[in-house]
Amino acid sequence: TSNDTGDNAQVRTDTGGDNGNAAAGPKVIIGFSAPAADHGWIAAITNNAKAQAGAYSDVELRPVEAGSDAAAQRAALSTLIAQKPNVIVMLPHDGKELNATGLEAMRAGIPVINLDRAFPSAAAYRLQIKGDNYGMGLAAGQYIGEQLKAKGVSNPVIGEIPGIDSLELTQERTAGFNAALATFGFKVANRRPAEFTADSGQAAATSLLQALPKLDALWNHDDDQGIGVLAAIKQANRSEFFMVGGAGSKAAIDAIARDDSVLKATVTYSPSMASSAISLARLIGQGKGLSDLVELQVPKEITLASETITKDNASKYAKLGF
Amino acid sequence: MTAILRLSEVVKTFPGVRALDGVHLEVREGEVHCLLGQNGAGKSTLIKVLAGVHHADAGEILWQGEPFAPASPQAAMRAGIATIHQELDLVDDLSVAENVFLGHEPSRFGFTRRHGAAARTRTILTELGHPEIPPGRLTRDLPAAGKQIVSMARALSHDARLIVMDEPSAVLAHDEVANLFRIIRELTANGIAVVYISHRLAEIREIGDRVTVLKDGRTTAAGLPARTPTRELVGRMTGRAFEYVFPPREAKAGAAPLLEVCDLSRAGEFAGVSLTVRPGEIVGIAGLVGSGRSELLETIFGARVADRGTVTLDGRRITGVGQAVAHGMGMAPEERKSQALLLDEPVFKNMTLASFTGFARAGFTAAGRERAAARRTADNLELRPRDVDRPVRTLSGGNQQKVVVGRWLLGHTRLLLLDEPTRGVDVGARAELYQVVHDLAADGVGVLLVSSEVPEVLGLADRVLVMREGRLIHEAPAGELDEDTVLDLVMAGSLMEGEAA
Amino acid sequence: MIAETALPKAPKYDDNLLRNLGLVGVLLVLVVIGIVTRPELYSDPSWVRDNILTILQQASAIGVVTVGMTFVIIGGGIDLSVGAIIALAGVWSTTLATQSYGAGGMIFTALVVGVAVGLVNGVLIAYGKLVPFIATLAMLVSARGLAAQISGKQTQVSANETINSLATAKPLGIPLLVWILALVVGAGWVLLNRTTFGRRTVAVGGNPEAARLAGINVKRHTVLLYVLSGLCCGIGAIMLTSQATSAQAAMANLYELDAIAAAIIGGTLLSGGRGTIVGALFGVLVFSTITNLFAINNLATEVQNMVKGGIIVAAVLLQQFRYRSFTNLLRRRNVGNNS
Amino acid sequence: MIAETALPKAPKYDDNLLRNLGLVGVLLVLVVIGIVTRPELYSDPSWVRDNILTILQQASAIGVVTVGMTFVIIGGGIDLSVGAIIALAGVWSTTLATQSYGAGGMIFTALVVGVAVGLVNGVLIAYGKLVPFIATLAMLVSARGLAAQISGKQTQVSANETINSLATAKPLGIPLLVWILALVVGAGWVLLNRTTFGRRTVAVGGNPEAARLAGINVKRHTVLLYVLSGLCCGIGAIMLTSQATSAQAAMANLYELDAIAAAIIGGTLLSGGRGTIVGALFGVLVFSTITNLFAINNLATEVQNMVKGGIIVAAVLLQQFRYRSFTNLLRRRNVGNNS
Ligand SMILES: Nc1ncnc2c1ncn2[C@@H]1O[C@H](COP(=O)(O)OP(=O)(O)OP(=O)(O)O)[C@@H](O)[C@H]1O
Ligand SMILES: Nc1ncnc2c1ncn2[C@@H]1O[C@H](COP(=O)(O)OP(=O)(O)OP(=O)(O)O)[C@@H](O)[C@H]1O
Ligand SMILES: [Mg+2]
Ligand SMILES: [Mg+2]
Repeated sequence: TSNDTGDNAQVRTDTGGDNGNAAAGPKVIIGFSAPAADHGWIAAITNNAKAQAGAYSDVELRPVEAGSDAAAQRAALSTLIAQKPNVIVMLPHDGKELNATGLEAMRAGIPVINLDRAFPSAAAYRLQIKGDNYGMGLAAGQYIGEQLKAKGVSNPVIGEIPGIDSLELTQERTAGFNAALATFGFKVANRRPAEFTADSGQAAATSLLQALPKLDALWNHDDDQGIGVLAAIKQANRSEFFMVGGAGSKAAIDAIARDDSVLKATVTYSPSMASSAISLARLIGQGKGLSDLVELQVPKEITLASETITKDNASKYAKLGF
Repeated sequence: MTAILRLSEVVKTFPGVRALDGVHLEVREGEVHCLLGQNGAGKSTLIKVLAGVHHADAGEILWQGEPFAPASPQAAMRAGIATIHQELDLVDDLSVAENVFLGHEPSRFGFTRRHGAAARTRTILTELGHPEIPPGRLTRDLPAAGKQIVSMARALSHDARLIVMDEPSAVLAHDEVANLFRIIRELTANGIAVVYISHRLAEIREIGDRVTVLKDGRTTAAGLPARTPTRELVGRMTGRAFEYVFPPREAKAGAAPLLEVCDLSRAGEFAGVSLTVRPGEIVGIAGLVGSGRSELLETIFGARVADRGTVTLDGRRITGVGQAVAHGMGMAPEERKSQALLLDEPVFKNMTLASFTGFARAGFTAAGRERAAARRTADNLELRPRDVDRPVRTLSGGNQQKVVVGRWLLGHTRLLLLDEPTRGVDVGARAELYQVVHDLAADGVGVLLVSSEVPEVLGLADRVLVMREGRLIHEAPAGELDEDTVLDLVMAGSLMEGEAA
Repeated sequence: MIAETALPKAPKYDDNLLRNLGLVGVLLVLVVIGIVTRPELYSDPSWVRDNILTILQQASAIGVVTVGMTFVIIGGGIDLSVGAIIALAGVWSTTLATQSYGAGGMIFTALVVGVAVGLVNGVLIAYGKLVPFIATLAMLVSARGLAAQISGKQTQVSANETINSLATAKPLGIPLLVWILALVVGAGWVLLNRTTFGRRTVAVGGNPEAARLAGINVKRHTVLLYVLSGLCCGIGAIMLTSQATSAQAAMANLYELDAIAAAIIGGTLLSGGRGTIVGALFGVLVFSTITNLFAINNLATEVQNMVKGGIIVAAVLLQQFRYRSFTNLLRRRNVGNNS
Repeated sequence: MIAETALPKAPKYDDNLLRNLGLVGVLLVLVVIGIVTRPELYSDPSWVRDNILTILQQASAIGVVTVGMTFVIIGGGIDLSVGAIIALAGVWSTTLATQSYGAGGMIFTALVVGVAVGLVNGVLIAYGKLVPFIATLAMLVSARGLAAQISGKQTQVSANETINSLATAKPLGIPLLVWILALVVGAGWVLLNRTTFGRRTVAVGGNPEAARLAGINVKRHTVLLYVLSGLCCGIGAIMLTSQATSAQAAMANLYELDAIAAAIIGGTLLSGGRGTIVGALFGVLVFSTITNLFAINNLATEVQNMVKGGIIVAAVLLQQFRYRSFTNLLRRRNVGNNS
């Protein structure tokens, strides 16, 4: 999230040590599809996948653009399946809407790696690697609850600015957030959804601040729209509360480290999962397993933990920010 | 003969206007009953009440002896009243046959029976003397006169006991009118009553049986015989006494030509037209409907691009409308609603449409001065009502025409092109318009006039050009021509030397 | 006598036909670009056949919606709520409760929801005298809200195999959805050109006053037009649901813009009174062929978008150009030279 | 020449005024709902003052865009590309290269981009004879694509303090952005009602043929209208960028719908020839007040949307009702009773 694009991709290539998986193997053609990026996180997903593939000499990445909705992605994937790549990595617009396409690819003998948005049918994918939306909400709620409790606030006013509200991932995040707050006996006083863009974040935050003349804590689901949220907070001249972000963008991590704004923490939902997906796709294509595991093949499901970045550990996460 | 329709004390009000204010009318079976009245007298409003378009606020209507208050146009049609409205009421993107049977299409289970409709349309058109109009053609392709025939065919397609015709002859040429009268006679011979509206008294004397005169929404004379002297009819309408009143004129042209048109041509419309107009001269163009006169005027005005030839005004080439207007040319186009007026805008803004820049200072309009100037012009033209803030839409047709002509009295117009300036304009207003044109000429303005009414061309113009099939075939001072000669030329080109056309 | 000169020559050519020819030309150009850029794909006849069917299948749901939209626009209106109606109908027909009634119940629900929403639109516009733009925009917002409410903002998976198999069935080797599109387009064509309903639609849109004077019940007809559009959306909802084997409140996003654009590109006048069903179909096909072209060339989305705008403009210009130059040619020929 | 007294009185009531009164009524109703539902907030005068300023500030960028849109619509066109122009202008003016020229350079860039895109729109429509809907839809797609390309799909943060402070500055206690809105609305009102440009706009939209035959250069004027709209978008881009302290390709999403809806609710005829700037402003304020009302009552999105559609319909009906009943009243009084 900033004006420097591309250079900050999250790539991992362990070539050293006794990791046999690093040695070049048979050539693997990986088809890749992610929704059109109009948002930093998705852009980082695509950048990471490309960078990770570039780090392997035995991987050829065939990215297909997925356009702006599920129908367009279905169409793009049909043409990709027809080209018979060894593995397909896809971040679906919506797991349920792309389920049929996953099945189609699997039936055609192409292992499918689902990034982030699960298919309902287990036969539709070989590997599921995703972030933990519910866990993200839990982490944010946990942090806010602990901070408020430490401050001794008994009846706190808590605001929430989710992203696009009709998305299931938003619902999961909100559910986790509410569940965590409930353990402290807290609840959300006002919730104004934005659209993952800075201008919509500004508008939503302005409304929310107007509705809550006094606020104790705020969770903004997405650091990209958070740019606008922070702007709105500054414009309203408010500072009596603290804010938690989401996803873990570079700008957010820097701001947390500087500790000069209301933003005190962010809960990760890292696009590094795309890099991992490409690595695992390569292994699946070559029939190898994860070398630290006893199993001969890559497991079927991997869920990344959502971590909480605060001033204390920000330096550690600085290079994972997107 | 029994009265088939009887109206008494009918009142209809629009916001701010009492369009009908106690109208009496009695129409008998098989008669041609003419409605006369100045522009805005309420004729169209009256027939719209009969046609179920408007509902009377008060009064009594008896139709075939029964009280009658049609709730919708459909109800009126079912009761046996068919109407040809003043504003052409056709759908351009439907074919002729579809327009004729719109709303009562021959159909089976909702599927149109196109061949049946086409055959019946052809029959009706043949009865109307127009077998050449193809039922399958899009209506938008027809000239105005053709559309009028289609409207008429539509009225005949109902089994009507009464047919109301609101200024059907306004867009018809001479021979067309004769044909229309033949049809009306056939209708009345079958016992069908006709209500006929026209501003041309000669027509009313020729076809009418009885006349009802409206003035300001009231009946001022009911059931007069059609042969009532002109003086009395006009008097009942307006207080004046004559139909065509051409002010006396002494020809005084002679200066260098103001407008010079040289060998102007547009493919498919007209060819090789050369003419001149001098300052203070009124030049009339006579010709049949479709002879290309409107296109010629529009091309001279720069609104159409000529294929060949030149137009010069005072020695300056004219190539576009903007330039034409800037150099003092003005045009009152043929179709005032679609070509000239902003119907929702007030009168004064319509009048200053071509000159508001002149009133403006540094790009800022001067509504006050515009309004004052428009008021003066409205007075000159005797606009009714004389309210320049009223939307043009609410004016009657004749008064709308005055607004269009008035537009060019405001600027510094030196050459005025008039296309059918008196279409749908009442006797009184017509005389006023003639006077205005004369005054303009007297001030040195050149006028080029197109009219389908030969007496008008002869009475108004100094010099007459006859146009036929896109070519000028004759030119003579108005004094040397009479109506019959012009009609012969127009129809057959009989005085032409070579008979080239 | 309306002299022969006053009647323009009987058209040997037809406006609509020419326009559609123009669009066919545009389609051909797009295909040629495809062949030139990806010859290896186009050299495989079975791929080409599949590709054509894919394009048609992708066009099917939006095509059905565009037929309804074309009627509404010809009738002088506009329907911004089509995407929202699809979402509402889709979501409503995939609730667990509805799914328990089986495929018949789901289809019935989708159609009834479509018709009901169309009815509300029509009544608001015809009798409430709301501007169509505002009434259907309000409906867009409300129907999507209701769909979100019903679905709890979840994607609702269709567990009904019959529904899901609609998208995979291929009677006679051609996808069922393409058959449905063909059926709806055919029915739309007949309805517009061969029935009193169609003629009245043109009249209501082209000259409402004339339609009223001719005794047509303009208000009732207007209502029917929006109901028809709603019905098409109901059909479209089933088609999309079967393709995605699921429905959600955000589905068919911005279908309204696509449908309107396709209708207009196909020669429908936005102000009403004129339009063709076949043209609208070509409009839809142009869009779906462009998408396909981008996919096989794997253009980046942002490049896609930049190019897409240009292609749309070029397509319309090409179509106009063909049309104008063709009629000019005819005109010259008819007129001969004047001296 | 006739004495002034002999002239009929000018109309006693005015369409536009009545409509605007209706909208003021709608606004009042919304405020009353706010007071009733959240009395504790409305009991604090300083909160009320802040709230009004917030509503105005949130309306400022879309308000400016709506002024341009109103001109375009009155002039017989439509501009679907306003949101995309904002995005392109915003992104272009926040590239690192542009930012290096400082606030002046950024503002200049945004305005030039807006004007240039408007110019392209206008030329395509006036001289290319494209339907405005299609031309500006194509521009929407292309401009967003170009914006994505330029920004590399990243959110571009504005590091320029001057730009960012536009959104925080409050000369005389009123936010600068609100001043800008007031200025643009005022200028728009003068332009429409007091200048030859405004007159031409009404003429060109009301009856283009009549305008042409009165010597108005319809094509050039059409181009100018889209340029004006583009200029407003450029201003809007700066306003939005300063508010969000950043710009990205997806910003100002669906502004076109909001702006068109606000203009129409404000009494602008979608078919052109009639409209008011003040009405359009009220339209924008209605939308922004609704959003505010939802926020202070913490309505869930889906309920919000369902209610919003209803409010829009109710607002327009209320406005019409007021209007009709008022004119009926006048009419009755003039006429007396009917039997
Ligand atoms: N819809 C309307 N709203 C307001 N005023 C109207 C309306 N229709 C007609 N009027 C007014 O009613 C009066 C009668 O108009 P009408 O059209 O009946 O006159 P007319 O006798 O047919 O005139 P013309 O000979 O010019 O056709 C006029 O003052 C006109 O301005
Ligand atoms: N837009 C058009 N498209 C096709 N043909 C047209 C068009 N306008 C006019 N024409 C044709 O051009 C010829 C001359 O037209 P027009 O009716 O204007 O002549 P006119 O002498 O002015 O007759 P009128 O007395 O009706 O004004 C006719 O054949 C007419 O049908
Ligand atoms: Mg009349
Ligand atoms: Mg003519």
